[in-house]
Amino acid sequence: MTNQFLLLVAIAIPLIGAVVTALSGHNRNLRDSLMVGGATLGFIAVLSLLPSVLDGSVLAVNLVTMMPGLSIAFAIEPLGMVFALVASGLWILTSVYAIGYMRGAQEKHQTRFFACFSIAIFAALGIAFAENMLTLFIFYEVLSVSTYPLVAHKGNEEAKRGARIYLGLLIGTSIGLMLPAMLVTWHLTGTLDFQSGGILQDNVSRGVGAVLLLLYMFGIGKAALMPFHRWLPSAMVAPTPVSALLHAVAVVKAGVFTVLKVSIYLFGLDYLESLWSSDLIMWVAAFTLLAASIVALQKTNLKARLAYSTVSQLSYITLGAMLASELSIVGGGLHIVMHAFGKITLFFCAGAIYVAAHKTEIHEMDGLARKMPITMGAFLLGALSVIGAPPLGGFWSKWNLMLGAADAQHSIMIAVFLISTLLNIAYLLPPVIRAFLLKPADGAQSKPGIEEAPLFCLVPLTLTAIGTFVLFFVADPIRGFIGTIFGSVM
Amino acid sequence: MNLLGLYNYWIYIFLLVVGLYAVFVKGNYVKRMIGLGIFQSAVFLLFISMDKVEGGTGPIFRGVPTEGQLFANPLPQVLILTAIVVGIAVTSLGLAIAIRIREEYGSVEEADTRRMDDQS
Amino acid sequence: MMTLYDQLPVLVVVLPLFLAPLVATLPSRGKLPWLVATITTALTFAISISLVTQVLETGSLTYLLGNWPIPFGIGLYIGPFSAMMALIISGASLAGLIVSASAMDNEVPAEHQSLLYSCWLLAMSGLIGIVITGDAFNVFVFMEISSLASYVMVANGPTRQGLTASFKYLVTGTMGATFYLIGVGYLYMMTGTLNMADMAVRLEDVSDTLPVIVAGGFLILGLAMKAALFPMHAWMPNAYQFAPSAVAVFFAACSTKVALYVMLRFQFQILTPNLGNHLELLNALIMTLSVIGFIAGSLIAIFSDNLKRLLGYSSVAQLGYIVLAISLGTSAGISAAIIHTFNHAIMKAALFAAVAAMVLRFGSSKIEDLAGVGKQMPLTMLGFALAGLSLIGVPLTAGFISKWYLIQAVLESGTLGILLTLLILTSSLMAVIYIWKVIEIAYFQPARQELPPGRREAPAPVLIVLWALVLANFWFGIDPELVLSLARSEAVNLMGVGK
Amino acid sequence: MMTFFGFFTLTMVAVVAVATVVSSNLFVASMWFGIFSLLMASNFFILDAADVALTEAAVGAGVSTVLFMGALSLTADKESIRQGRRLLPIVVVAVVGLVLLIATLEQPRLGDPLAPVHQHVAPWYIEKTPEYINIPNIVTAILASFRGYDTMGEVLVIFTAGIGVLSVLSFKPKKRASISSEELGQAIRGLQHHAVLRVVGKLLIPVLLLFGLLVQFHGKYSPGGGFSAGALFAAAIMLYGILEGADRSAKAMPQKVMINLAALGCTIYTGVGVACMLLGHHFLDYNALWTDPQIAQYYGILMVEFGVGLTVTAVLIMIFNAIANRATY
Repeated sequence: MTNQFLLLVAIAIPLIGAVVTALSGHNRNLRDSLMVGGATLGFIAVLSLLPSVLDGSVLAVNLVTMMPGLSIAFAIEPLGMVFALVASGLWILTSVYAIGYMRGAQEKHQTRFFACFSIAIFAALGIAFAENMLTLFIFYEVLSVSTYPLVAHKGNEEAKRGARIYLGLLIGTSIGLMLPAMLVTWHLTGTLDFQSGGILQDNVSRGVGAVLLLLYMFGIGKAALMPFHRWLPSAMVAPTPVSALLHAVAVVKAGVFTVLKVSIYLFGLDYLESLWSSDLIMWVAAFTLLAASIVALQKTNLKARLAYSTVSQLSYITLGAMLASELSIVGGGLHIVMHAFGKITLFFCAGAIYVAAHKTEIHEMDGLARKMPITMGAFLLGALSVIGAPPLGGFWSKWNLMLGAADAQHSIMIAVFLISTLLNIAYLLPPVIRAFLLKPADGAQSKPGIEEAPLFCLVPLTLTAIGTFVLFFVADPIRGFIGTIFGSVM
Repeated sequence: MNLLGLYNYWIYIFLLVVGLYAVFVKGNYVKRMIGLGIFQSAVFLLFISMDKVEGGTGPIFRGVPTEGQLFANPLPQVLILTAIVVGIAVTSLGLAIAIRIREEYGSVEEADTRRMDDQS
Repeated sequence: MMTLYDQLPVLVVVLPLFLAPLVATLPSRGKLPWLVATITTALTFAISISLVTQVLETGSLTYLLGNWPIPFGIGLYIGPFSAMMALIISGASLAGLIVSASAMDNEVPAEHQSLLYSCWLLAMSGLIGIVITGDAFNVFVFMEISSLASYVMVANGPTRQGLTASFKYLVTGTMGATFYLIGVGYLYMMTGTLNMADMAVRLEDVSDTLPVIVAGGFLILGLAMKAALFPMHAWMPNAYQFAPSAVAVFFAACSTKVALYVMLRFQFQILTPNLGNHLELLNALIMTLSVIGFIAGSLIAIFSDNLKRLLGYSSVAQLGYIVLAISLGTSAGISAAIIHTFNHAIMKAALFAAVAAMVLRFGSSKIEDLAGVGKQMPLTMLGFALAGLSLIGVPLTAGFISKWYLIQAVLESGTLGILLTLLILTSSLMAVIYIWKVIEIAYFQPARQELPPGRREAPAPVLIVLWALVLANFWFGIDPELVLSLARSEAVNLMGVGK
Repeated sequence: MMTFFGFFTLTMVAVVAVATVVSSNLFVASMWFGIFSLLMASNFFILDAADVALTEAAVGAGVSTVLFMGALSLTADKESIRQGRRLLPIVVVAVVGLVLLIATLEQPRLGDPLAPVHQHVAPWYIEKTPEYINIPNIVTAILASFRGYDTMGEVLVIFTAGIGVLSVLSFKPKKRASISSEELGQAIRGLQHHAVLRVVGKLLIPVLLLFGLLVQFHGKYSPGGGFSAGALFAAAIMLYGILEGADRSAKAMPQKVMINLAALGCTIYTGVGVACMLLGHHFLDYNALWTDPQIAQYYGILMVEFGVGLTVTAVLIMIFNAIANRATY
């Protein structure tokens, strides 16, 4: 079968998976095994596309053309490939984990949950392979809507309120800011295709371009640039696998991925650099980055703290994009991968803690490592990776971002990165320290012995933790692969 | 004569204004229909005033038409014949509805019916 | 010797007009009146399809009634937009009739149905008559046929509010028609003709005189009343809410748009060339009204607790878009207006068909009564949701094409364009909110009342109509060529410049 | 002299209109409204519009007054004093009036032979009618032939109104319309207890009918035609109903029959048009009906006018019966 067809199949598999899940809802074992099978199949499909990209051949499919310059089309380029691999790969682990979690916590509406889950992945792949802004936009919205039921899963008022904020902010920013930007873009250039070197610089004045940049960057609510970050914490009402999906795999990564795509393929680095607003956004990102970290420090609820940590980590990538140097872009691309693994590990652990020990607050975790050594160990790895300590994957992305900052003569941003690293340490390590070094506060009910989360949960988080470690060594090829965007293999 | 030649139009405007006023202000459904009637009659006057020709007769041939014989313009008359029938049609339908409203609500005052609708 | 093919332009209105009185005389019991009405409408629909193809192939059609030369006799004129409107009207009527097959019996007593269906045919032929005629006064006559028939149908609604709604409709409608007549009167006074094309020519001698300006004002005002343009909209949500559900399907799709069609004809064919610098004034006025219209409409829709009412106000908003496009006075504006006229017809018809089904099952269109409908009537609610997406303007739906062209047309007018674009998107966001409000209640809330297992999903005919319309929404969202070409050629007709 | 009389009646019209609107007793108001229509009619006559005058007199002064009376006997004869907001309407209305007033200044004066209306289309009618149709009454010629399509629409409007009133009023009322007993008896018994009135009235009926017939079939030579004739017939029947009691008139001509007659009238009109089509001509092109165009036009007009008369009569009677008999439920 041709690669074009394969590409469509790869995107379609999760959708089919959703339908199958919905149909096989009556028998949950069948359903769950089918889902994991589908996830694996999807990953294989995406993986099988890799070779054709590696040998540099362009792979594009045009589904429908509504108007000249407006079409639903897919194409593979390195960045998208990386994102797709991360998404579909982690999908497997997340679904395995989700099964364990949902059963462990006896959640209701599991079928709806898993179906929407698959749709979300479908949307993520659509974003990854989108050949033009319109296609990306469509899947972006699909992603927003399909994750609403996941966030609102608990169904109580709090969940609903959180979900409304979530959806409201995402849809609002995308329709209120991103869509107008697209309309103007099309009005001025007659196309929305992603072209290397960008489409704007020739026929859009710098003034208009600067405004467009603002519209795009704040319009991509999923990148959680302040002041549009509120949706992320309020989405914390969701079950943990969802948080894992939202904060590590699908949603937020889709956001920053879009940021990168827009910066590279709509604006083009040179044009981007020449806009006054790119500096502005850079500072906003820097601010978000630090402010979010400081907020995270005050949060005592583990998931909330992780949420704000995510907000800050996303700004790394936005900042990298705005630095508009090849190195920083590559660093951003890498950070998508590294942060994905690190953060998903952390959330898996948080979930495991909740399922096994029903603990959500950090101060409750004293001595927890005695009960759940594996989980806490994985947590440590994940934390270190997010902090960016070698020998873990997180190191490389930060390293490249700093190089990029130097390369773009924004040395002050290096300082920003360093400060935030310190802050990362300050808010990510305490839980681990408490868990390992302090002794349980409530000696009474703590009987000795291991009380880990069910295997379904334990295995994925172990794997991702190991992943963070492995990535440290395989970072270079990925880096090179992303580098091919700019023709030069660094 | 010059301005007096506009007297018909002024009266038509006056009738129009009176009719509209009744339709807007009156709360009684039947009274509104009357206002509507006046309003429409005003328009009849507008059209018919157009058809008059100084020294002309009604648009009916009596005997053989002589040269230069002046006739009133027949077209507006045709239009207004039509419009009159529209008028009676609307009036009768409106009255019928008003009667039913009285039966269902026990009143033909808009204030009352609106209050009852808001309650339900 | 004329063939049937040559007679089609007049048959499209004469056929239903000829059969309507017969329907009134049929025995009320049984489905006979419905059957005759439906078959007639189906034929009319077929004729309008062939008219569309004719227009696309050979350009505009004309037909002399009584074979008298225009402007002395009455001539029919069928341009691209007219043909499309005829298609919309007959199609909407057909959809409504199919829905009414199962939805009418529990809303209108059997002994009235023959009269009702007779009125239905009269309304349809009246509306078609308006869009295919080339004579200004003839428009008034057919306007009255359709309006009277509509008042009757609304008055026959299931609740007593139908009567008050109908009366309100009657007063506003009559005032609108009379204002229109006054406008025509002044144009006639200054030109001595009633044929629109002829008027356009002869107005050049007297262009920009006071009576002509007044005429323009009154025409627009009267038609705005008929079209429920804000703030003359009050009658419309009531009429839609309290009319029989099936009738609402028919009206929502086409009735007010016909007035907009006439407005567009006059605006561009007659007024634009002959108002001189007063045109900007007029356009500015219309534009302001339309903008207030779609913002206010969407806003009220968000807060209305009844689904039919919500959709009614959303129609106020959507018509605002069309009027905005008209007020731009550019050929891009014309295209946008025409495109949205068509697309809004199919989306609203779909939505009201879904609502008709829900009312049929739940006996209420209050939104909170419809909680959990998503589980009990999955197909219906899914159709509603998809049509709702089209209403919002999500890509791949017809609504997206409309919005896209509208905004592109708006953007042509510089800085003002940016502002308008933002306003349009704001109101789209409001649309997201009010559609979402319904979806959330329908899917994520426990059912208020459990339907008996046998009567859960909507009856087959309704579902067929609903889904046909929903698919149409996607079809014309993915391949809008037909609509676009009609719109373009109409724009060429009216402005002389293609886009 | 004539113009002076015109001014006088016009002024009267204005005064009466005000009286109609201000009088809060609705019976009085509808009486005023009848007078208003009558004055209007005489105005039309002065303005050389005999056909319109006739129709306005029969429809406006006659039929609609009766209908208003009937409606009032079923609703309420007084309007409540409390009324809606006045300020906004007054402003709107004033603006409308002002605009129109200014516009008059650039309008052609009354009777100005050079006004555009008298230039373009009208002369053609006056010139061509003898040639094409050859009937003296140009109005009828235009009404029934040149613009016959409008008139067809007109017939259907009145038909719609008829079935509309029927469908609205043939609902069994939930509760008895609350009107006083003697009003009720009035509606049923009519004026049977007024012997004199009955005799005089009875004498009027045949006169009306005859006049109606004249207007119907002589309408091509003198003012008249289907509309006014139908109105006259209907007026006669209404008179009968008022004198003898609505129930009798309803018995005499049951609604079902009336519907069929009304429908028949429409069908005759449209049927003529369709016939022309079947004969391979344009819709409503009467020349199809006969070899000699003038004769063809003559008969075509005769037929459609008959259709008009039939429908108008039937519908008006239908409406009258529907409203009058409402009380007897």
